[in-house]
Amino acid sequence: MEQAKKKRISDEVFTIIIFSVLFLAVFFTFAMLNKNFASVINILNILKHVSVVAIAALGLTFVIAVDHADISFYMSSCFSAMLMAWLIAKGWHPVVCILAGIVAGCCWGLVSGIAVGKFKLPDKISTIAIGSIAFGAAYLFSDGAFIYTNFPSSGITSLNNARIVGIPLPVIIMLALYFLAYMVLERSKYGRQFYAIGANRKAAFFSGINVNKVIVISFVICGGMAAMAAMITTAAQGNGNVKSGLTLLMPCFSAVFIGNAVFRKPSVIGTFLGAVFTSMVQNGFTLMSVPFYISDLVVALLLIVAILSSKFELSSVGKKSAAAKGKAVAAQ
Amino acid sequence: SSSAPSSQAPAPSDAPSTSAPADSDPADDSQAPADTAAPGKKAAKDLNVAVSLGWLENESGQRQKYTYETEFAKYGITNYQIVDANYDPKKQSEQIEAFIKSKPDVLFVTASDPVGIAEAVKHACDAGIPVFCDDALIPGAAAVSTVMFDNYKGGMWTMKQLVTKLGGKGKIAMIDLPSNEAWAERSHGAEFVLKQYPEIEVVQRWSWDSTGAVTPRMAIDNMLTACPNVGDLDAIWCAWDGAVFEGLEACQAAGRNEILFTGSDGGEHCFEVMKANPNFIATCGESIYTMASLCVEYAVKYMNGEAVPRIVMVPSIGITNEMIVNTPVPEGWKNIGDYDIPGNYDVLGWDPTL
Amino acid sequence: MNKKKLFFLRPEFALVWIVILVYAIFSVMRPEAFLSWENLMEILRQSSSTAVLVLGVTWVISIGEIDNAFPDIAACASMLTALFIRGGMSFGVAALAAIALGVAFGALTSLLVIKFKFPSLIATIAVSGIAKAIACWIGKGIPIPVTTAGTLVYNIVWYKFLGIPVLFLLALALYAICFVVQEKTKFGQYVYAIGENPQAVRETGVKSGRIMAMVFIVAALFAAIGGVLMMGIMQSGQPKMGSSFFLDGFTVVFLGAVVFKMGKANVAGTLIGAILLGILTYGLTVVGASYFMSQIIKGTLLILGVSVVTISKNKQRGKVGVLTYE
Amino acid sequence: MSEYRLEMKGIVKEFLSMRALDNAEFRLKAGEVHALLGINGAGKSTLIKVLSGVYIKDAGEILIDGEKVSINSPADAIKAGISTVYQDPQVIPSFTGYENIYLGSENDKKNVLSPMSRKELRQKAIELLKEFPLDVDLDKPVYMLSAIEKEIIAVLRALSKRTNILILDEPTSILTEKEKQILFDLVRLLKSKGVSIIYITHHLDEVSEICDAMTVFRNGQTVAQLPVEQGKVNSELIAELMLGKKLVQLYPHKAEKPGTDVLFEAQDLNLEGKFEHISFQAKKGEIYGIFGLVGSGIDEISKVLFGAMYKSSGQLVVHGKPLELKSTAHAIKSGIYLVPGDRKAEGQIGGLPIATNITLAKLQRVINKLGLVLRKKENSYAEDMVKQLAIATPSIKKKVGELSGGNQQKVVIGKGLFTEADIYIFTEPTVGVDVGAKSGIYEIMRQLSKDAAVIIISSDCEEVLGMADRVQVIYKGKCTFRSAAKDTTLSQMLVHAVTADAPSEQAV
Ligand SMILES: Nc1ncnc2c1ncn2[C@@H]1O[C@H](COP(=O)(O)OP(=O)(O)OP(=O)(O)O)[C@@H](O)[C@H]1O
Ligand SMILES: Nc1ncnc2c1ncn2[C@@H]1O[C@H](COP(=O)(O)OP(=O)(O)OP(=O)(O)O)[C@@H](O)[C@H]1O
Ligand SMILES: [Mg+2]
Ligand SMILES: [Mg+2]
Repeated sequence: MEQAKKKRISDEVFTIIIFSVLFLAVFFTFAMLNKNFASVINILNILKHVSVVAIAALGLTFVIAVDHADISFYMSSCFSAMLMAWLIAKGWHPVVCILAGIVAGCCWGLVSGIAVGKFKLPDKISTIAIGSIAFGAAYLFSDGAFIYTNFPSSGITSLNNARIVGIPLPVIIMLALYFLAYMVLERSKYGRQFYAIGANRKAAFFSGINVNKVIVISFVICGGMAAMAAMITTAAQGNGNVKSGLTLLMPCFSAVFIGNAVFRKPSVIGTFLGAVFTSMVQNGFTLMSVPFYISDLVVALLLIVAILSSKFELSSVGKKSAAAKGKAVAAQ
Repeated sequence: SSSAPSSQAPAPSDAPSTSAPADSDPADDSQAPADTAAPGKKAAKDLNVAVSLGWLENESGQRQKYTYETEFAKYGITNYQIVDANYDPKKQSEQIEAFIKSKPDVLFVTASDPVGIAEAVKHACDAGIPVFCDDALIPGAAAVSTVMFDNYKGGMWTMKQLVTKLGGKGKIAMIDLPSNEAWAERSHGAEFVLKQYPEIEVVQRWSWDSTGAVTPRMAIDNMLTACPNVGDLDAIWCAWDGAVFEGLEACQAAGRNEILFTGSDGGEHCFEVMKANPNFIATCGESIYTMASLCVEYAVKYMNGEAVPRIVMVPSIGITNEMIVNTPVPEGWKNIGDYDIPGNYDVLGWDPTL
Repeated sequence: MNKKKLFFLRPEFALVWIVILVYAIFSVMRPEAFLSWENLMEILRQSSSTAVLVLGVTWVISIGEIDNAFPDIAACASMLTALFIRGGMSFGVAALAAIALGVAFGALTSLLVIKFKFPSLIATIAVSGIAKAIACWIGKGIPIPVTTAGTLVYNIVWYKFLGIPVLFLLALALYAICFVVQEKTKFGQYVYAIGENPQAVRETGVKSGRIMAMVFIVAALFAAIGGVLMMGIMQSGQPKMGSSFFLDGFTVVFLGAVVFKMGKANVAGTLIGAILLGILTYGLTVVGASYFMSQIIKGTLLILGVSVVTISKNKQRGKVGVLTYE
Repeated sequence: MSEYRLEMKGIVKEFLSMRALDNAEFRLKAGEVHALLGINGAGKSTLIKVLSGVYIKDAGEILIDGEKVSINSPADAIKAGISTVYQDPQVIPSFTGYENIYLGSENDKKNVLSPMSRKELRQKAIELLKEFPLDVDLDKPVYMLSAIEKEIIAVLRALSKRTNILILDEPTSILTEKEKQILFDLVRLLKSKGVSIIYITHHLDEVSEICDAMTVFRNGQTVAQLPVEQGKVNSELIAELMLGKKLVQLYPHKAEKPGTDVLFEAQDLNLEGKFEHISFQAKKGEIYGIFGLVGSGIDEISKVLFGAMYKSSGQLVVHGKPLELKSTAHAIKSGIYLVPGDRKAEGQIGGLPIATNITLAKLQRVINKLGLVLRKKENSYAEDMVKQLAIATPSIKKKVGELSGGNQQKVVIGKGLFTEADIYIFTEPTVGVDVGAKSGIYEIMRQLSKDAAVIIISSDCEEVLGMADRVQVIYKGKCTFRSAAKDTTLSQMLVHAVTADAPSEQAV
C-alpha cells in the first residue's frame, strides 16, 4: 500500500516534470535562436504581454472550476472597454473609468451567471447569446468607432506603461490578481466550494454549499477579470476599440486547459503557466520577425504537445496498465 | 483591434493618367470619357439609395458614413440605407446581394476586400443597378464610377519621407497589413523605394493579423526588445496610422524617443497625435471625404442623365508633421481633419500630389 | 389526429413560427424586397452556404461535444481550392483535393479526442489554429483571387433550376441525406444515444469511439465543402473567412436545437436556424440596420429560444421532487 | 463438451495501485443461477467487468463451453453470448423502451449507416415481451418509467441478444420487495430456458431464494465454491467466509432508556404527489426509524427534513423552535445533517481526497479569520476521523472514489460528524455495503445517538427494526404504522409497507 501511494504521487509529479521540461526546452530554443530573448527586458515584456490573456484566463479558471464554460467573457470585455473609453472621452477620472469598466464586466458576468446558475440554461448556448448581446451593446457608445478623445491626456495609458521598481504595472496587476486568486481558489474556504461543485455538484449541495450562488459568483469573477484584461489592452492601444477583446477566447481556453492537463484540475498556477507558454512562443517568433501564421502554427502544435505530454504517465511505461487506465476512464 | 485603411489601385507605373479632381470644384474636372448610358432621369430627392460600407470601425469608416449622410442631406436624399460589414467580405457580399433584391436606384460600395466582394458587385451591375465604388476599385465589376486613390504611391511617398529623414542610411522595421489586397499595395510601394537605398536595412518585419492574438503594440514592444540599443532601429514604417499610434505608445513606454514613424490614413485623430509627437513624421492623407462626395455627386448626375467619369483617381496628400504643426485650423472648420473636403486643400495651401 | 394538430402549437415548433413572424415583419417594412418568389429564393440561396458549413457541426453538438475548428477548416479549404486552381487544376479536382485535406483535419480532431482523450474544446482549438495558420500561409495572409474557376462552380453557386438556386438544392439534398441518416440509421440512433448517455452506448458493445470519430470527420467534411462553395461564391480563397462563421455557425446550430428535438441539435433544426439567420442578415440589410443591431437581435433570439425550451422542459418535469438548487 | 458453460481460471487484474483480482477462479454450469459473493472491494465487479469486456485481464484464461475465448471489448463478450445488466442499468432517457432494448443491435449489419426500422424494432420487442410475463409500456420514453421497468428494459436488452450467460450485478438494490419478486420470476423463467446466470448481491436471503450455487470472493481470490440448497443457507458461515473472520453481532444494543429531549420534530409534512401527513419526534438518546419501500416517498421525506427539497406544507420544529429551512446550508447551520441515499451522486465527492470531503460541510472549523484553510488543522481532524470511524485507507489524501463502498459511506458519515450536528438523518446508510462494514456503521450510529437525535430512513426492513428504538412505516407516502421497535415484528412492518389497510395501529 505504501508503495502504491508513492507511485501515484509520482505520476502527478511526472506530468509536471514533463511539462517543465517542455517549457524549458522551448525557452532555451528561443534563447539560443535570439540573443535578446532571455534578457530581463524581454522576459518582462513577455509577462507584460501575457498579462491580458492571463488575467482573462484567470477569471475563466473559476468558471471551469465549477465545471461550466463561459463563452461570453471575451465579448463582454469589449463592452467594458468601450464603456471605459467613452467615460474617458467624457472627462472622467481614469480610475473611475476603470472601475466602471470592471463593474460592467461583472454585471455581464452576473447576467450569464444568473442564466446558467439560477435559471439552469445550458451554459455554452446561453453565454454565446449573452456575449453576442454584450458585443452588440458595445457599439452603442460610438457606433463602433474608435474612441480616443482624452486618451493621452487622461493618463489612462499609464495603466499599461507605468513601471513600479522597473516592473511594468500590468505585470504587477497580474501577479497581484494571481496571488489573490491563488489564495481564494487553492487556500480558502471558497476555493473548496468551487472545486467541490466542479467535482460533484449534487454532493456539494448536500454538503451545505450554496451551489447556485457560487456558480453565479464564478461567472461574475470571469466577467470582471475579462473586463480588467480589456482595460489593459485599451490602455496599451491608446484607444477604445470595440474589438479589443475578440481575440481572447481561444488563448484563454488554451491556457486554462493546459493548466488543467498539467495539474489535473483547473488551477491558478496551471493557468498562468499555460498562458505564459503560448505567449512565450509568440514573443520569440515576433522577435525573429517570423510571420504570424508560422508562429500560430507552432503555437497550435505546441498546445497539442503540451496536453499530450500530460497524458504520459510513469506507470504507463508498461503498456498493459495504460490500456487498463484508458478502459477504466472509459468505464466511468 | 483594427484601424485599417483600404483601397485598391492598378499598378501605379502604368496607372491611367486620370482626371485630377480637386483644386476647386472637382466636378468640373471630370474630363474622362464618360461612356455611360444614362438611365431614365430621376431627381435626387426621389432616389432610393443603398450604401454598403466595408467597415465602420475606425475613423475612415466613420468619415465615409459621415460624408454620405452629409452629402445626401445636401441633395435632399432621404430614402437611404447604410450598412457596414465589419471587415467581413462574406457578410458584405451577402449584404450587396440583399440590396440587389431590394432594387435601389443607386448602390455605393466601399470594399472590405475588393477581391472578396467582386462577384457580388458584378451581380449588382448585371442586375442593372448603377454601382459607385468608393475608395477602391472592384476588379471585374462594371461600376458606373470608381473613385479611388493610389495606395502604391502613398506607400512610396511615406517610405521616401522616412528614408530622406534618415539620410538614406539606417535600420528600419516595417509593419504590413496584408489582409486586403489594396492595403498590401502600400507595402509594395514602400519596397519599391527601398530598392534605391541599399544602405537602408529592414531589420524587422511583421504583418498584422486582425483576428490573431498579437497586437501591433505587442509586436512593436518586441521589436524594441529585439533592437535594444539606440541605433539598432531608427524608424518604423507602418501600413496604417493605427499601428503608428500603438507604436508611439510603445516607444514612449520604453523610453525610445529617437524612433521615427510613418503611417497612412490621416484624419482628425491622426493629426492630433502628429501634433503631439514630432517622431510621427508623415502620413498619407487619404481624401476620404472627397472620394465619397464625388461618388454621390456622380450618382446624382448620372441619375439625371448626365455623363460621369468611369475611374477617378483622387490624389492623396502627403502630410508631414511640419504641415500639421504649422497649419492653424481655418475659421469655420471643425478641425484640420476637414482638409479632405473638396476645395479645402487650397485653403490650407496643401498640395494634393499623390 | 388530435396529437398531430397540436404538434404545431408545441414549444418545439416555436422557432418555425418565429421564422414566419420575422419574415412577415420584414415584408411589412420592405415589401419590395420580400414579397416575391425571387426574393425568397435569394434568401434561401444566401442561407445555403452557412447551412452546408454547419451541417456536420450539428452532430458534434448532439453528441455533447464542441467543434471550434469548422470555420477555419472552411477557410483553409477555400484557400486550398484557390491555390490548386491557380496551380492549374480544374475546379472539380481542386475541390476534391481541398475537401480531402479538410477531412484530414477532422481525422486529427478525432485522433486527439478519441485516442488521446483531449476535451473536444481544446482539441478543436488546436486544430483550428493549425487550419488557420495553413490557410494564411498559403497566401501569406492575403486572399487568392480566382477568375478561372470554370463553369462548374459557377453553376453550382449561381445557377437556378426552375427558379430555385442550385446552391439551395444542393444544400437541401445534403440535408435530406443527413436527415435520413439521422432518423433512419443506426448511426443517427447512436449519435443521440451518445449525447444522452455515452456509458450506456459503450456497454451495449457499440464502438462509440468510432461513431464519435465519424462525427468529427463529417463535421470537417461539410466545413470543407462549405469552404469550397464559399470560394465559388466569392471567387477567391479567403484565409480569414473563419471569423465570419464562428458565432453565426454556433448560433445557427443552437437555434436549430430549439426546434423539433427540444434542446438537441438536429439537422432539420439547423436548416431552419440557417434560414432564420439568412432572413435576418438579408432583412436587416435592406432596412439599413447596423451590424450591432443584428448582433443584439441574434443574441436575443437565441437566449429566448433556449429559455423557452428549458422552461417548458422544467414545466414538464414539474417542481415536485426537485432539489432546491435545481 | 465441457461440464461447465463458463470457466475462468487464474484471472489477474491489476489496477494502478492494487491487485483487484489475484488468480481468481470461477465456474458456471449451464442453466444454473450462481451467486457471486464477497465484501466490498472483494473483486466481484472487476471479475464481471473482465468477463463482459469492460476491463482487459492481465493474466488468466476464459473458457466457454470448454473453448478458450478472448474477450477484449464489450462487443467480444456479446459475441460470446455474454450479456450484462450492470448494477445501475444505463439507459437512454429520451429513447423509448424498445429503442433501448435494441440499442446496439438494431440490425445484424455491421455498417452503422445501414437503415434501421423503428417499426420492426417495436414489433420485435413486443414479440420478446410476450415470452415473459411482464408488463411494461415499451412506447414510453424510459425517463418516464419506474425503477423496475428500467431494470426490466435492461434485462430484456440483455435477452434480446443470443444470451447463454446473463450477469446481474446487484439487481435488487433499487427494487421494492414486490418488484424483486417479478425479477426473481424472470430469473427462474430464464433458468428454465437454459440460460446461466451470474448473480451478484449483498443480500444473503436472496441467495437461498433463487441461487443454485455460490462463489465467495475475498481479496480478489476465490475462497469457496459451494452448492446452495434451497432455503438452507448458513448466513453466518458465508459471512465468515466473506470476511475471513467471525462476525460477532450485526446490530448493536438498543437504547437502555427512552430518549429525553425532543430535538427534532416533523409536524404534518406534505409534499404534493410524494408524501402526506408525516409527523414524528426524534429524541436525544435514541434512534428513530422510518421504513418504506423504494419509491414510497422515504427518500423525499429525508430531503425535505434537510431543506434539500421544498415541502408543500407542514412544519419542522428544531430544538423546540419552528424552523423554515431555506437551504441545505441553513440545515447544517441549524445542526442537522443528512447522509443522503445515493452515495455516489449525493454523498461523496469522489474526485477529491478524504480529508477535503470530511471538512467540506463545516469549513468554518478549519479556517482562520481571512477564510484561509489551515491545512495542518484540517489534516489532523481528518486523521482523527479516519481513526474514529476505522476507515480503511492508506492516507487521508486518497480520493474517496477509490475507496470501497463501505469506506466511502464512512467518509460521508465522517463529513456529518465533523459538522457536530445534533440531528442526524441516515438514508439507506448501508446500500451496497458489505456485512463487515455494515456493523461498523451501525455501531457508529448507536454511538452518535447518545448525544444526538438519530433518524434512520431505509428500505431495508431488518435494518430499521434492528437499529431503531421507535419506528414508523410509510406506504405510498402515508404513515401506515408506528410503534416501539421492541414490540414490533418484521412481518408486521413488511405488511404495512405493502398495503394501506393492515390492522392494528399501536401507540407511539
Ligand atoms: N478502475 C479501478 N481502478 C483502481 N482500482 C479499482 C478499479 N476498479 C476496482 N478497483 C479496486 O479493485 C478492488 C476490487 O473491486 P471490485 O469493484 O471488484 O469489488 P466488488 O467486489 O465489486 O465490491 P462491491 O461489493 O463494493 O461492488 C477494490 O479494492 C477497488 O478499489
Ligand atoms: N479509476 C478508478 N480508480 C480507482 N478506483 C476506482 C476506479 N474506478 C472505480 N474504482 C473503485 O473501485 C470500486 C468498484 O468500482 P465499480 O465501478 O466496480 O463499482 P461498483 O461495483 O458499481 O460498486 P458497488 O457495487 O460497490 O456499488 C469502487 O470502490 C470504486 O470507487
Ligand atoms: Mg483608406
Ligand atoms: Mg461491485
